[in-house]
Amino acid sequence: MIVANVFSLDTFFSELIRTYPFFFEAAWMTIRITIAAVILGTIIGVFVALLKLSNPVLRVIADIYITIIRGTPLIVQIFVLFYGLTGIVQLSAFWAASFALAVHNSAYIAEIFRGAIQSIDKGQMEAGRSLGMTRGTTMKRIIMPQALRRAVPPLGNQFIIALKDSSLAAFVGIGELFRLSQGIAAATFNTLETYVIAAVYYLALVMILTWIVNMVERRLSISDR
Amino acid sequence: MIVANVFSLDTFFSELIRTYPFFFEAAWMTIRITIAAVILGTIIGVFVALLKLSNPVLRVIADIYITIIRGTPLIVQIFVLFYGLTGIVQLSAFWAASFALAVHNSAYIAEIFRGAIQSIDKGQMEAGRSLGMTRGTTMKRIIMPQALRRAVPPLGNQFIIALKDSSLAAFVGIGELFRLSQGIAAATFNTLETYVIAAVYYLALVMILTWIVNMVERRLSISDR
Amino acid sequence: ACGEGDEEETDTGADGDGEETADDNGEETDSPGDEVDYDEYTLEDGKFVFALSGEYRPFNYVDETNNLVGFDVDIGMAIADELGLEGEPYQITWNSIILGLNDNRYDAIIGSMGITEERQENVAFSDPYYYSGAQVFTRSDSDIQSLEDIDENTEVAVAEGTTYHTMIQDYSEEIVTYDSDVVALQTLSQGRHDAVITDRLVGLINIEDQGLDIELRGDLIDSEEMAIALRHDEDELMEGINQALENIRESGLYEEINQRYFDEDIGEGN
Amino acid sequence: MIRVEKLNKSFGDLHVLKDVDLEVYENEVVCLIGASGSGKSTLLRCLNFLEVKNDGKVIFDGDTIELKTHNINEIRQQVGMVFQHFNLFPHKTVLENVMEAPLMVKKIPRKQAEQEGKELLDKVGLGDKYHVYPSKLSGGQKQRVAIARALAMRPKIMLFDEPTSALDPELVGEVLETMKQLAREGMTMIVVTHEMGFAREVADRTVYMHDGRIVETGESKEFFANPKEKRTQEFLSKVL
Amino acid sequence: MIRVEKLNKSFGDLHVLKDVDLEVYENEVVCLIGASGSGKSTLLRCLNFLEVKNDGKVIFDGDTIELKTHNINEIRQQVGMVFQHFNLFPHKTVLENVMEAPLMVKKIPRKQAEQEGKELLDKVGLGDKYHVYPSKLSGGQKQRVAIARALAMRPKIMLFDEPTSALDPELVGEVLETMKQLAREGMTMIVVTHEMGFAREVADRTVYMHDGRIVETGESKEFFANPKEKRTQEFLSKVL
Ligand SMILES: Nc1ncnc2c1ncn2[C@@H]1O[C@H](COP(=O)(O)OP(=O)(O)OP(=O)(O)O)[C@@H](O)[C@H]1O
Ligand SMILES: Nc1ncnc2c1ncn2[C@@H]1O[C@H](COP(=O)(O)OP(=O)(O)OP(=O)(O)O)[C@@H](O)[C@H]1O
Ligand SMILES: [Mg+2]
Ligand SMILES: [Mg+2]
Repeated sequence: MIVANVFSLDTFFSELIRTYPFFFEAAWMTIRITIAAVILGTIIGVFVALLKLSNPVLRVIADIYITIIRGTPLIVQIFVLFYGLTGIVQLSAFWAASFALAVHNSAYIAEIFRGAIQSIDKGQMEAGRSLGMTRGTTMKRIIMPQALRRAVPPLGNQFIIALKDSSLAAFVGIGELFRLSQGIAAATFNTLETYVIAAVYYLALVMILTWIVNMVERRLSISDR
Repeated sequence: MIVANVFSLDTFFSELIRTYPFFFEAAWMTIRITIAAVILGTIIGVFVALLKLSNPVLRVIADIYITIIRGTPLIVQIFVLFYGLTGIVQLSAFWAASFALAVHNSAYIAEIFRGAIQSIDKGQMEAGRSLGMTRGTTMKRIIMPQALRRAVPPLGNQFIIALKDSSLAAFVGIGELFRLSQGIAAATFNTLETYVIAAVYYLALVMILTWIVNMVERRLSISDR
Repeated sequence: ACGEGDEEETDTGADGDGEETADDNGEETDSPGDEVDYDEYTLEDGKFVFALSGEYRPFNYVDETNNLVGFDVDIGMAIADELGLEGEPYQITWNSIILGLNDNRYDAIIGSMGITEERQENVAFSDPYYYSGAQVFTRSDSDIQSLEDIDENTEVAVAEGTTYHTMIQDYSEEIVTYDSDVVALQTLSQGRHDAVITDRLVGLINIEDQGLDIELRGDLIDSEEMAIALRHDEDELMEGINQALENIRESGLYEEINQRYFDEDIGEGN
Repeated sequence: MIRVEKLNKSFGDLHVLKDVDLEVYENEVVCLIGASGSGKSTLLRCLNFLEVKNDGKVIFDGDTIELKTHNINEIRQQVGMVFQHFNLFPHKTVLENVMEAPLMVKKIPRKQAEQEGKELLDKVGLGDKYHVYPSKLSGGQKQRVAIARALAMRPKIMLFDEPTSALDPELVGEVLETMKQLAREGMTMIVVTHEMGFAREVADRTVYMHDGRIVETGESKEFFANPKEKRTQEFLSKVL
Repeated sequence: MIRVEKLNKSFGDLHVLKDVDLEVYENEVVCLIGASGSGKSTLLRCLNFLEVKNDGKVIFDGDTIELKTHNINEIRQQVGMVFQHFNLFPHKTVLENVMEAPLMVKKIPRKQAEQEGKELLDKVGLGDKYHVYPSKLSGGQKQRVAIARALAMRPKIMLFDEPTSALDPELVGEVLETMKQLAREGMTMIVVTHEMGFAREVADRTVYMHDGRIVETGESKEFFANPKEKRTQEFLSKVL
């Protein structure tokens, strides 16, 4: 018998029902790794953005960092960090993968924040300084809160990208959605159907996240002045 | 001897020199698969963009296509298409992978073209129609040539993304840069150094492509009126 | 010895692993020559974590309920039992499996790893726990009858980083690599590639289980000794594992596991 | 030549043209004036089917034109249109702009299209700009290219929608001059304009629109000298 | 109170302030007038160290201020600044805008800052807007908040850079009124303005700048009645 790779709707639905406990668990892992990557990535990203806006030497360092990260594939970064980090610090697979994803996202997030900060009217800094506030205080109290709001839409978009990118954590052994579907595909030989099921889960997660991002944006614009 | 995962500059350079014939060959594969994906993806993308700008039914179809592609990870798409296509048509691994990458890019390229077409002043279509040209002729002769120019910068950016994404073709057996580095890392146990070498090659390719894109943009803006 | 025993008990008690481990320890202290607390030699308290690719059916794979199962898994669990530890399989891509071991991500590799000289530089091998060999597989309509028919233009698919991958490089220049032998077999059956080199048993079982349209061709290419890999200088653990292997062979457990998966006896080399 | 009867046009709830009746005879020049939003552009665009009327008739050479029964592209070839913002094709040279429609629509041989195009450009005074791109031209030059481009299809009637209002004041003259020349050659023209001088001097008739209706039509000299309607008087008193 | 001596400032090749000497005494109101680009804003910003002078001295209460030896943030607390475009903090309510600097810089207890903030807002006539966000205010209200915000630091001198030129004409009055009140209370003020009426009426002295130099300084009534310099006369003839 030849492995028929023509899609079977019957198999798709029966597998969808049979596998949902595993997929739910894996989806939870996908969510966790995405959240970890996004939070860590935002922290690093803000830091890199501030470097970019500070003195010329640090700016060059930040530029090199961003160029390297944006100039190499995520999967290579994951492997470099996953195996490279180990020589320095012992991380669990989850944290190693999250950290790799975070580093990747940080370069993009840094550019988002830099853009948002630079989009704030120069008059805001001048107003702060003219009141006797230091550069740091003005940054923290006046510029950043406004920049943050402005960064929400592109950040939301980046988070959606991060969610999809978390699928590559499969290759360093994280049991997230894609990893699970690989296993189930191999076990049941329902290759096509299983990967389509994985796609459905991703699509659902992306849509939920999109919805959340839109809601946050709307909230901000309502409470906005 | 224990595999030490702390980066060794010595190893890095000796491996860089030793492995360059393999990496050059793999880089050539990366380039080929990127070019194939980009050309195919542009063709599909233009087609989808035109669907989006045509009647409401086709528009909904195009929207669904774009939503699905943008809502699922590339690696899942590659696996679905790699295993799904086989049931329908027999493609070599190279073409199967290229096609999967092309489909992925097509959704993004479609949005680029749609944006570019819609950015062309409505007066252009009216001028064409008022001269007795059909909608199709005006599209082909007047709107598209202008839209194409406008699409060049975002398209260039998308091509750079496609180049990096081609690394995922490794997982369906294409011997491109990342696959090669995996093999060398496993064989020599110089994991970190090997993946860093791969990153260097990718960075070089991305920079060359960036340079080409910038040059094309400049050319266009010079010949532009 | 008594003092050690006491320590053991308090140790495991503190682990919160429960009485089972304590009981096991108790049993083992009964068995002759086994007074070592292997917990000291593993990374995680009370656990023996062993790595496999999970993509090497029937030796190790994920079943449809998302559990890691297979011959290697059963062997690994049996050995863990003998060591008085809780066995836990760990899935990782094959071509990263040795790195992961040396990165201290797990205690051992029990994943059908054949003993080779290159690998011995990076890991230490136990006594072999089964014997097998490589074989050529092709679609039933293929002209390739044996390894001799493979030339530089034959497209051969293998799993990345396997001994088959290394070996076939002397024959063909058109090598396609996957993360998994099983995927290589599947894609061969789908009409991609001209041949696959993989383990004879892996090929045969998958042809049968999946109804793949492919056949075994020619003779066994070589014979491989499959062994458990540890980091170098883990002599105590190595000793324990070899002892455990011997124990399960003697107790008949090995044979029982063998029969769960194979009709033939894979435990003895020729 | 061209006639509209009881023409009505709405955009959604907005009733823009209300029972408009207008007839333009061969060789006649008619100017359409009126406040912003009164529907002048819309009327012009309906004549060219760039807007689709809701109701009423558009009669061209005695033929009632309907989207269903007529090939609109053929009608449009006989109706030249000149836009306020020129709408030149920026990726084509001046000559290519003029040749485009004859080549693509009339399928005229390239040689002939090129010769005719050059003649037209010479006529509008741009004989030295054949191979220049539109971005290099002044507004007045652009509009003259647009006129040449429309003429290249040998239309029976030319529609102008505020052809000079996007121009710097010093450039208005050259475009009006080109239009006067056209009028002298006997071209049938409908011109929406705010240039009252041009209307008075060149137009045979002037039509005043207000709020989607034609309020007053008259022989131009008479129209400006003695507007009959109160609203026309008010409008003229503001703009003159 | 504040004095500048031989102040020079360039942006790259552009020499914007040329040997400017100016002294402003306690309780004095000085208006700075002059054409666009004459350097009025730059002079004001140098007084507040928002621009760093190239050369010359800024003397504050007898103290020559240098970036190296003085804490600029402390100086700035004594110099209030009101900008043309208000520069309110859009993410903070009106009251929060006013409280921000006292809380963050002077570390005043929140209760006290709030009370003082409310008093200041009452004073500029915005007692009913404490918890409103700036985007909900008119331009005049915004500028009065900006004045209250600057006053909250209890500055010794207030600098105004065209405080009314971004306002709709009907809103100018309320801001000028607030400023007049400040002047009456004895606040030392330097005001860049195009409101000649305000200068004549409220300012003790008026200073005319042209091309980076102070051309004429005089007691305001006298200055407007009998400008001495030719360039001042020309300027005044244009703007009055
Ligand atoms: N495509 C459209 N969709 C909706 N409303 C439109 C459209 N085109 C025009 N209108 C409206 O129709 C009315 C008449 O517009 P039209 O452009 O015909 O006026 P006009 O007399 O040409 O004015 P102007 O002198 O400003 O060009 C206006 O209220 C306008 O807003
Ligand atoms: N940051 C800057 N960089 C470069 N040039 C500047 C800068 N700020 C001001 N200038 C230039 O300095 C000159 C004086 O500017 P300034 O703003 O002081 O004039 P002004 O008298 O306030 O004019 P206005 O009435 O238009 O506000 C102008 O030519 C201006 O272009
Ligand atoms: Mg109009
Ligand atoms: Mg100024």
